[in-house]
Amino acid sequence: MHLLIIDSFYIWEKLILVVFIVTLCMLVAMYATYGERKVAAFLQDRIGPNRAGPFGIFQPLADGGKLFFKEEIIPLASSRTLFVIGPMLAMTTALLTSAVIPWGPALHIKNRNVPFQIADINIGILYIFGVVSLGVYGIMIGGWASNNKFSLLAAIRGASQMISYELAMGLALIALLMLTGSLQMSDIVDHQVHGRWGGFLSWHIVRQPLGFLIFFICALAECNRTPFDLAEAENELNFGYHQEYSSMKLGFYLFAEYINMFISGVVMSTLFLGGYDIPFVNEASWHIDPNWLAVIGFCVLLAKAFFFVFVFMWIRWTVPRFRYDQLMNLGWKKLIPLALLNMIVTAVVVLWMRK
Amino acid sequence: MQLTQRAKQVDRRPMNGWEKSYLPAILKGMGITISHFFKKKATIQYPEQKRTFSKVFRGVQILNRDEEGRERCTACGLCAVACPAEAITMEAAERQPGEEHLYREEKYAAKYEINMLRCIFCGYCEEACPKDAIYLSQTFAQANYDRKGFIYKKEDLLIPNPKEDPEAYRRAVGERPVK
Amino acid sequence: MQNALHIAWLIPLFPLLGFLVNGLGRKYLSKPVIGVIGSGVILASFVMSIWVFMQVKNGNTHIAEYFNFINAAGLKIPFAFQLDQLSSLFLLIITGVGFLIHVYSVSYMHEEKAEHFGRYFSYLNLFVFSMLLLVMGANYVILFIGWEGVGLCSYLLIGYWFKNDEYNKAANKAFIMNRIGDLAFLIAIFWLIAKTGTVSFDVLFSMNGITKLSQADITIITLLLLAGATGKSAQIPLFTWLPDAMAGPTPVSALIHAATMVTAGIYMIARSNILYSLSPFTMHVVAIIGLATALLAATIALKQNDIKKVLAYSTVSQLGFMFLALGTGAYVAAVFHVMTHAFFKALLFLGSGSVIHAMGGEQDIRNMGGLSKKLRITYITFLIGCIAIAGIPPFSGFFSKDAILLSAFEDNKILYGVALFTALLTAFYMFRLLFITFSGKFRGTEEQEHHLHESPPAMTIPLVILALLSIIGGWIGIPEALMNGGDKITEFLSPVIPVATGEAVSHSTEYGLMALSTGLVLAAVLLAWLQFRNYQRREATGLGKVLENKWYVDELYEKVIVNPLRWMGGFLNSIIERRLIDAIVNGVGRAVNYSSRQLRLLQSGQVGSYILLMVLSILLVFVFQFFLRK
Amino acid sequence: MPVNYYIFLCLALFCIGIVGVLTRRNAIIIFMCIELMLNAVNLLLVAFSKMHHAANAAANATAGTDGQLFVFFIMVVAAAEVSVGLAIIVMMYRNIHSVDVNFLNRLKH
Amino acid sequence: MNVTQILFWFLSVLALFSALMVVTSKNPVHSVLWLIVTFFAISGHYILLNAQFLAIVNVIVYAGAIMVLFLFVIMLMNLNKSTEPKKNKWLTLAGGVAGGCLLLVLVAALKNSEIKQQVAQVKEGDIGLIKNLGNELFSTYVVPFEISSILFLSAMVGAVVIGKKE
Repeated sequence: MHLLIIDSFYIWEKLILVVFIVTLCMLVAMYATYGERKVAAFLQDRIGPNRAGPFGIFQPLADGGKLFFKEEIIPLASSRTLFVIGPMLAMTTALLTSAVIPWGPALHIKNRNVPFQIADINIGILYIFGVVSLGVYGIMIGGWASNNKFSLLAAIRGASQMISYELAMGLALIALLMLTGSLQMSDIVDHQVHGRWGGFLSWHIVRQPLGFLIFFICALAECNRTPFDLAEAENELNFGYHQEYSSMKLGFYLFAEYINMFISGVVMSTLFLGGYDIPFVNEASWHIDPNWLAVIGFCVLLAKAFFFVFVFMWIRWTVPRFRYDQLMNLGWKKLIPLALLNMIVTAVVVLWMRK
Repeated sequence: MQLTQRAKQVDRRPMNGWEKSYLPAILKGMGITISHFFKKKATIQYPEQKRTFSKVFRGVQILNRDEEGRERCTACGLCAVACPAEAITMEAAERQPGEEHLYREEKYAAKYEINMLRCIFCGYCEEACPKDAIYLSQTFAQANYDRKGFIYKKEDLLIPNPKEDPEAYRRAVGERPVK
Repeated sequence: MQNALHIAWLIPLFPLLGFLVNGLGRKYLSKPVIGVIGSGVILASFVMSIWVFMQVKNGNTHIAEYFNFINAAGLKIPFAFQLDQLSSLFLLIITGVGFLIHVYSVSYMHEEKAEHFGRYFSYLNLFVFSMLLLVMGANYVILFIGWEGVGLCSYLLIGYWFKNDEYNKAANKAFIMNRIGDLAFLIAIFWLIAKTGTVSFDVLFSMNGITKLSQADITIITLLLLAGATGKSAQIPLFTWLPDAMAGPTPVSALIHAATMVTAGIYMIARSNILYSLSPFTMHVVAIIGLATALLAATIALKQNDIKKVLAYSTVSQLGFMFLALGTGAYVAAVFHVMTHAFFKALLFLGSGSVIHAMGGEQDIRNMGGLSKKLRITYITFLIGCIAIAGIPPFSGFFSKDAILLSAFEDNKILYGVALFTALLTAFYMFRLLFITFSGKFRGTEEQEHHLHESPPAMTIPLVILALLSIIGGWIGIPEALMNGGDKITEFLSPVIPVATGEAVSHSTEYGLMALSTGLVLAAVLLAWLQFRNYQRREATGLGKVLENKWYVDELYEKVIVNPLRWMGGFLNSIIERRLIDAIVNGVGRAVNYSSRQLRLLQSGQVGSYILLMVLSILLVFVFQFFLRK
Repeated sequence: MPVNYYIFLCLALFCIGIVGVLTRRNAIIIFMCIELMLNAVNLLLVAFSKMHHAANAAANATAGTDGQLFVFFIMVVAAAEVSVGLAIIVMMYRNIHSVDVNFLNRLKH
Repeated sequence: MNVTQILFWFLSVLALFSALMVVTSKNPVHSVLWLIVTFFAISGHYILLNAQFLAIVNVIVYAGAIMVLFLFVIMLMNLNKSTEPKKNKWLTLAGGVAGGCLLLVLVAALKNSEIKQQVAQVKEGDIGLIKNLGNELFSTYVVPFEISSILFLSAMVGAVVIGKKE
């Protein structure tokens, strides 16, 4: 792979892709807020927002508009620059992950094979890890810059939680990497596409159920979602690290959270649910235009991601929040040993199979 | 001894390994929540739809008038005495000649205030009133921006004059039979 | 099949065990037990020595190597014992006489506390051990170990009553004087090692060893060895320690300073006879020193009033005779005299001990007199000793001394004359001692007179045995002139000490010399009897005073050597030491102190400053490395 | 890129780290400056590794790999060092309520 | 100036500037953040050198873990400008001068070294790829790898023990 071989088409292709994906992420995040409210309402036998537009479909726009026009308050005692940088970082890191996701099968435009992926780097998973590990900074900086003890506590809670769960997450993934033998996201997806039952049996969720479970739990923790939302526990810490934030900066934080949710759904789909693979059917035998195939694959991936987003919300309204010591116990004393066990078992099986 | 029919015996057996992972419990909980996802929603689109109140619903107080539109209250203070939340205060005044069309008795309440933040809508005032001057209506105490707004003055409480504005009067009285 | 003599290591082992048991257990063992152990181990060694002697007499000599004592850079010094005629003879003397003296000591020292009693016997045992090591050693180094060991024991025993300051001084004197000789000995050993690479007698005295040494080497080595011997054997100029060494208990004087230790020098030279024979110059020196010592000591002994001092000077004198013998090439005569001297000098010392014991510690003969009636056995044995030492036939001293005189006569007539004169003096002063002590009237206090008693059997029996030996001890060396084949000792020692093949004097001359000496000695004895039969106290004058004060040798040493040394010491102490060395030392200390006080400021305890210094040092190194070093 | 650019860059970073260590009193900052120095070395190692690869790739396809692996090991050691070091700093803060290294002058006594 | 060179200079300047800011920032939190920027710049250099694995590991380990720990500790201790200890002015000056001199000496010493002709291969060569590094790491360097893992484990245990309250 050569990083810096650039021609104009390449630049345009990537630029469009970036714009598309970022927009997509934003859009999804917007509607994820709507979805969250709706799902919450439905799970609680309510209807949810339904006034703005049909079924409240314009609710996110209204919320956005409201956030934009709210007064922007920067506390006097805060660290001004960092106070501003915090939400920016949160947003950026949330969006950065999407760069290595293969959103669908490659497109064919003007006889060129255009991968439906911003950067197909060979250390894709590591990249995701790197970016995820940076996600802490948004929270920490924001919480610290607010100069508020609740914010600070929440930030520290959030940071330690994220660091802790990153370990189990990585260990769970190592088992998966043993199966694929590659860190490249497209390779991982390819690895799952071809298999029986239209690829379903080679999905990693089938082969690595425990790994998936651990990864899923860790993803919840990484996204600061209930039951791991200690960083923004309203009834304990007054809204957590973004307590002092208002207006669109708060919006950024909330957005970042939903983007994270979406992206982690996408990542999980990619890693464990075969990415853009449609289960139980063999897409290659359809003989249709690859571009259409890409679109279908993209939709399938989105569907899987939305499913995960839905599950996240579902869990949020089902499971109560952990206490902090329980959280740490779970992370360090349960998930990491489990992940190690999973890793060892996988290693043994892989070696045995290879023999 | 069971106090109710719905009491349930708590299962205190030690959990087995699978249960200790809490996954079954969580899955069960998620099953419960998702079942609610598909249940009929209880929401009422309030301004458009309204919930029908029961006959004994106790809402915001109103000060009643007689058929001629005169205030019934004579500022005897029994309601204030009866109020467990001590939400009612009043000041009495003597009816001056020429005010007979305003007040039914010689004494009337020059000032009558109910603190809606205190009121518990028990209805004791209504029971205590010898003159049928105070009633609990079927409306809500409306939201307000400051605490002062929740101290309802006589003007806020007094029912519209049936002579001058019979339509408003009827609305205020609602279904409730006026004694 | 190992040589039977290989187990000779048991001989020194017994005294060593005795030393360890007595030394370590002296606080726990009772006096009889200590005495039995102390004497028993020597007896065991003695029995072993007899057996060894028998073996050797049957022609079985052996060099027993046990282990490598020193093994460094090509130099190999085995820990080895040489068991031949010479050493077996000395073994007999040492263990035999030693055993008798031990037995004597048990009684003599019985008033000591058990703890000191044990200490005494452990020292004695250690001494015997060292002496055995000395004579058994198959090379100079082992010999030197024993040499030093006996020196140490001598020091310890002289200073046995360590609470007396005078005694400690005497002990120090003995020790220091011995050191001077030992230094020479040590240099000689180093010289030998440097030149030949070995110190083993068998190699050294073979053609291999001798040929590696030039004539000058041999002369120097032998002179150095002689210097060592003069120290140990109390010859001029290192003889003054021996009379002072009488500070120790009398049995110690008998054992160490008469019978055994002082003969170490004789033994060593006799052992090295091959080297000495190759250096005529040294031989002359030895002879002259010996004769001078003999004469000097004899003259001093004439006027001494301390019973032990007289005997001590007599010892020095007799040692001088032995040296004379060595110097004239009569090694056998020297060894023979060592043996006979051991008998009668031990006898005399023990006798004097008995006298002192009877007198309650009194040593001055002027306060004695007429003891012959009270101390019958002591008197008789002492008389025998005197006769023996005076050289009246057929007592042992006659034969050995005659052999010496003969060899002197063969060598040089002047030597003979002086030696004869000295022998006469010997007879004279010994009988003077005898008569003053035992005849006439008692001159001591009432209390002493009342207290006079014969010593217990444990003391008298050794006396009797030694007296017997003093009589018959000489019969193993009857000159050829008197009895054909009578000179057994020369024959016995011939494998070690080659028989001189020079022209012997005729038998008639020998008879003449014998008669001359015997006659003159008898005359001297008579003179002594006349003069001292009824001794009265009077002050010495003139030459007598000089003699009484030992020719002022001690004072001379004091003036010529000790005082300058002391002055130099004082000078060094006050000027060099104080002003120079102390200044340097203190200066260094003060400089370090000062600089450390300054440097201490650097140790602020603050990491930052440490790192700063580190960086600066790195900087310095880099600058040096990259720019200054071309 | 000529390798001496990298050398000078790394030297500059390293020296900045040293200056930081020397001029700051906050133990954490000092610690961070040490990390900076480590990273300067890491960068230099990678640059050299690539230099060796460029020079020796023909003879040995994996030439220079060890340079990058050393970086890897340095990172491991740095991580270990940080975990222990920060624990120590926290302890120190707990005890003396300061992270000023000048308070840590026990070495003096 | 091609893209690579522009990137090189940009990253170099960024690294140096942020490193300077690390040292000069009064607020420890700012120092940490600038250090993170430095690490990113260095990671950028790694990518430029086609050492992608190291680049991302640098981000994960340094920026993602180590610096979070630093930030964490600083926030825990609530250090800010006012609690930042002031150093002796002269000592500070001496430190700065010493560091500067060191740089000067080193640069002067290496200025004319023959290594100048050597080139660090940029953007090509695949030794920085995880596959090659992995092969080397788990064959030649497997023992150091295991030892370093043990070191790391013991460091973790040590940190926990130190951090534990009695």
